[in-house]
Amino acid sequence: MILILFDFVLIITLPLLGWAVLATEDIFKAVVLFVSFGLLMSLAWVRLNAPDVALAEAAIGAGVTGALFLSALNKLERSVKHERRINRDEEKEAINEREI
Amino acid sequence: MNGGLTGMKKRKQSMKGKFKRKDWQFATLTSLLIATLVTFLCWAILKEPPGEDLTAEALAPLFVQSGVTSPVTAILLNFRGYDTLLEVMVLFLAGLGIWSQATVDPTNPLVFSSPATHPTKPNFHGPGPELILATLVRILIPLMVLVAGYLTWAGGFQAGGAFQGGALLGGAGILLILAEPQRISTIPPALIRFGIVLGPAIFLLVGVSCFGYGGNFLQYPQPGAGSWLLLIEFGAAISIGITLTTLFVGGRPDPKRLKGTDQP
Amino acid sequence: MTITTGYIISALLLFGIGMNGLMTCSHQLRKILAVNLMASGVFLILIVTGFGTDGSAIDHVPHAMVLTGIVISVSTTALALTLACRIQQRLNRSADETAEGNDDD
Amino acid sequence: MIEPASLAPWLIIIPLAGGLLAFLLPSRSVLIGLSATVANGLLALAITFYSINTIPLEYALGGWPPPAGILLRIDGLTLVMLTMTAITGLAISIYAQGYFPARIGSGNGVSRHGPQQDFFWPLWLMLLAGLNGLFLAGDLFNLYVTLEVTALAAVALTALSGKHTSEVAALRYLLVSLLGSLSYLFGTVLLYRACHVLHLATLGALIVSSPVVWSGLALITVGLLLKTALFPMHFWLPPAHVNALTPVSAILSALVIKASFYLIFRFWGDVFMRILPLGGYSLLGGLGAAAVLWGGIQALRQKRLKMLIAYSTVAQLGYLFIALPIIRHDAGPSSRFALVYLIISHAGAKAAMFLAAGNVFLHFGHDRINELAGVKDALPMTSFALAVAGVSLMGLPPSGGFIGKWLLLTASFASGQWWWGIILIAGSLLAVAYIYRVVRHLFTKAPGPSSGKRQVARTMEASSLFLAVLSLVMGIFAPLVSKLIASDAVSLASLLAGVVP
Repeated sequence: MILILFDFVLIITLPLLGWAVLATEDIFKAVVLFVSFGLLMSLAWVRLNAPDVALAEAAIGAGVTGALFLSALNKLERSVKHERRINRDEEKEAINEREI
Repeated sequence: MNGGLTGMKKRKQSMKGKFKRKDWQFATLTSLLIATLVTFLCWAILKEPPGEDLTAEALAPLFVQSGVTSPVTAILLNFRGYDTLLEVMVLFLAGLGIWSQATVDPTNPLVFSSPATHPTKPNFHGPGPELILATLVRILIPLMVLVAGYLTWAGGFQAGGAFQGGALLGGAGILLILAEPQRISTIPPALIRFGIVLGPAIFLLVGVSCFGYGGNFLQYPQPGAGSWLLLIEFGAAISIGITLTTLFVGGRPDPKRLKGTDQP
Repeated sequence: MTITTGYIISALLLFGIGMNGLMTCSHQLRKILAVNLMASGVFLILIVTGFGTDGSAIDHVPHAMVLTGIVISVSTTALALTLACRIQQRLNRSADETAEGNDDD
Repeated sequence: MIEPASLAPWLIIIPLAGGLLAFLLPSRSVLIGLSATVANGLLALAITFYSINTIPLEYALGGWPPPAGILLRIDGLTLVMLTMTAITGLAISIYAQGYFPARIGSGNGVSRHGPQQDFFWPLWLMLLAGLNGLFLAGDLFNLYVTLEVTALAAVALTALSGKHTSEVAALRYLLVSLLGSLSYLFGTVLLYRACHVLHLATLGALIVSSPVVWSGLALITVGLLLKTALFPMHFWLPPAHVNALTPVSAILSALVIKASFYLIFRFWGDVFMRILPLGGYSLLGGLGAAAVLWGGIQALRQKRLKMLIAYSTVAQLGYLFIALPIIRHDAGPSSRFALVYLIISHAGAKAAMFLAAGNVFLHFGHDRINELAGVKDALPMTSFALAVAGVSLMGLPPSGGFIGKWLLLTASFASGQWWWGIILIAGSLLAVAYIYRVVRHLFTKAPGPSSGKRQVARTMEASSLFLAVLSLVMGIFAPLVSKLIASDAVSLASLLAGVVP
């Protein structure tokens, strides 16, 4: 019963977190949310009888990918001389080539 | 000179009106379309139960011959080892691609090397956090390497394997770089190149040496397939760890700032 | 059965959210995040497919496929991030020095 | 006697090993790259030669037959694509061998050309491995992995020039490509959910129509269309192809685009033909027709030679899609043969054009079409190559393009689909117009003394001329290609009858 409740929470939270990742104003927060999304995802893998995938997701999907994003964010910030504005979507003049 | 500029103008012209960001109409239309797609897919998938699982049944008797007891590792490295070989190559390719794009200052690998107009400050400055990080790293890294080794080895019979172990190694590498960014300047680039290539090369060599035993490509000789798999896994784990760390650094060491270079 | 259905809906939502973000977000980093979300959605459906409804016959092929997919996904993410950083760096630098030697094609 | 199937894995092993080695030993990368492409070329020819009478062939990797393992599959189409890639790739490699030293030697204090050469070779070899793997793959998921190998290598190559424009184009290319491959993967997942099989031939025989299967096929197709840059999804192609280094432009336009089209052809013209709806074929043909017209008109409006060539690629891709509905309604193999001919002759002609345009750029420092006067005197072989490749693109006899278009035209009228024929003719007229724009300036006298600044190596001119002439005289290979394609038709018939192989 508890497990089913747990599944239920996961099912609801995963898309919500995914939505939050894309909707948060601050990109730094978005990356942090993405890492927690990865960790929740690995819980879902455990629930779906895929321990191998869970380990890989926690280590690669959440850990390394999160680190990659943070490192990129660090470089982006640095390249605008320690201004944090770049993190927000509003100041998008900074990244002007933005067609897909 | 002119050519490049004209090309840029042209491209902007050709893009005009198609993907303007602030255009909320575009955004609404996209969202509506995607919502329709998702709803349709939802209906289609839930309408019928998944098909009969022929693969799993056919696979079941083969696991004994795979040399490992973990079914996922058996599929990953033996049955579908070719996929995994190419996957290791994709990771190698990512490292290769990043090295071809960007250079980083080896004395401070967390920033791209730029013309030395404004020197960049070290990354994690201030004595407080650095000291804590250094202490943490001293305890954590040996532990992580140990666990990575165990995970890689354990892949043969339980959850784990080269990718999980390699990712942990990569995490250890990232921590090391965060704690002591200067450290990377002491590693010769040739050694990094060797580390990146090692795992894919071992995988490829093992695959080729199977011809010597009269098998097909990647057909490990039958008794003792497990040890071949272990060799591949350890090679792959080491290279995955090094490559992930390189991906984190995000570029090749800038030769201009490197003493005693071996590469242009 | 119901739980499987739930995970499938969740996965589809993730795929849709990611695709929407890829199309409409302006920040490159967010586009890359969106691609990762899409990939998670696809992986989730794949794993659910291998998850026997009665819990007995579990197909491990999807697990291997998802492991492959995760590694490919981190590789592409890394390359995309490097490109995005390079582009940004170039934009900032070209604000300082107006022209850089655009010597040929 | 060599077992021909046992040669197949070497087509993947050699470029992979070459790529690893070229990365490990940057100072030897040129030598490694050239030897690997030569070996790959010889191997492709050997496989074609040995297996021409025994196709289709299969090779079980790891010795595991499906459903456990992965098969490499060789049939006539595979052989044609492999040989095309090997020969075009070899010519481009010889070009690149001269190209990078020419740029390094031009030395205007820019230090980036050296690393460019060192990274070009490993990336190109990995791309070659991806392409070979893709053509050989007989497994739905393995195709996804090879698609990603190809895409990552292609994106890194696009960004290699280090210019801002090419980096922007490369990132967009990567994002579009990721959207495409994730869509493909999603489709694969849905098909796997329905059939639990990844082996393509088995899947083709087992599959039955249902909403899941339909969605899966639609997702796979849309993903591949994005990667193939079919109109209106072509927006990423011109900037990526134009801003890349010359050998890279040639590789992208001649080979990489063909890889994803090959998959569409594989699925729509072969594996899933049995259950795909007629309307889908008409839709693809219609988009192809739009691409032919739109690409042709855009090409007419360009001021730069490379831009014109890139839009010509958009247009020429349209022909390939027009061929799909004709093939669907044509009983005989002649329309398939026509499509294959269009693919290979476009590869030769387009690579030749990009290489020639690169020569012009290298020599004059620009590629403005209106100022091409005098190229004939400075670079006679290059201008000849441009003209010859243009003839093939227009579809004048005796070029490969002519054979393809002519057979397609006859098949379209024979099967009562005359409207596709009209588009073919209209597209050819547009091609005549835009090629004439180039050739007219090319062969006029220079107004003043030559303004060329750099020497172009003889091998660079020769390799572009070689490809152009090859696409012109492709008619001599007609018996060989038709034999290969005809043997495919036999196995296709059994697939359509629903026989599990």
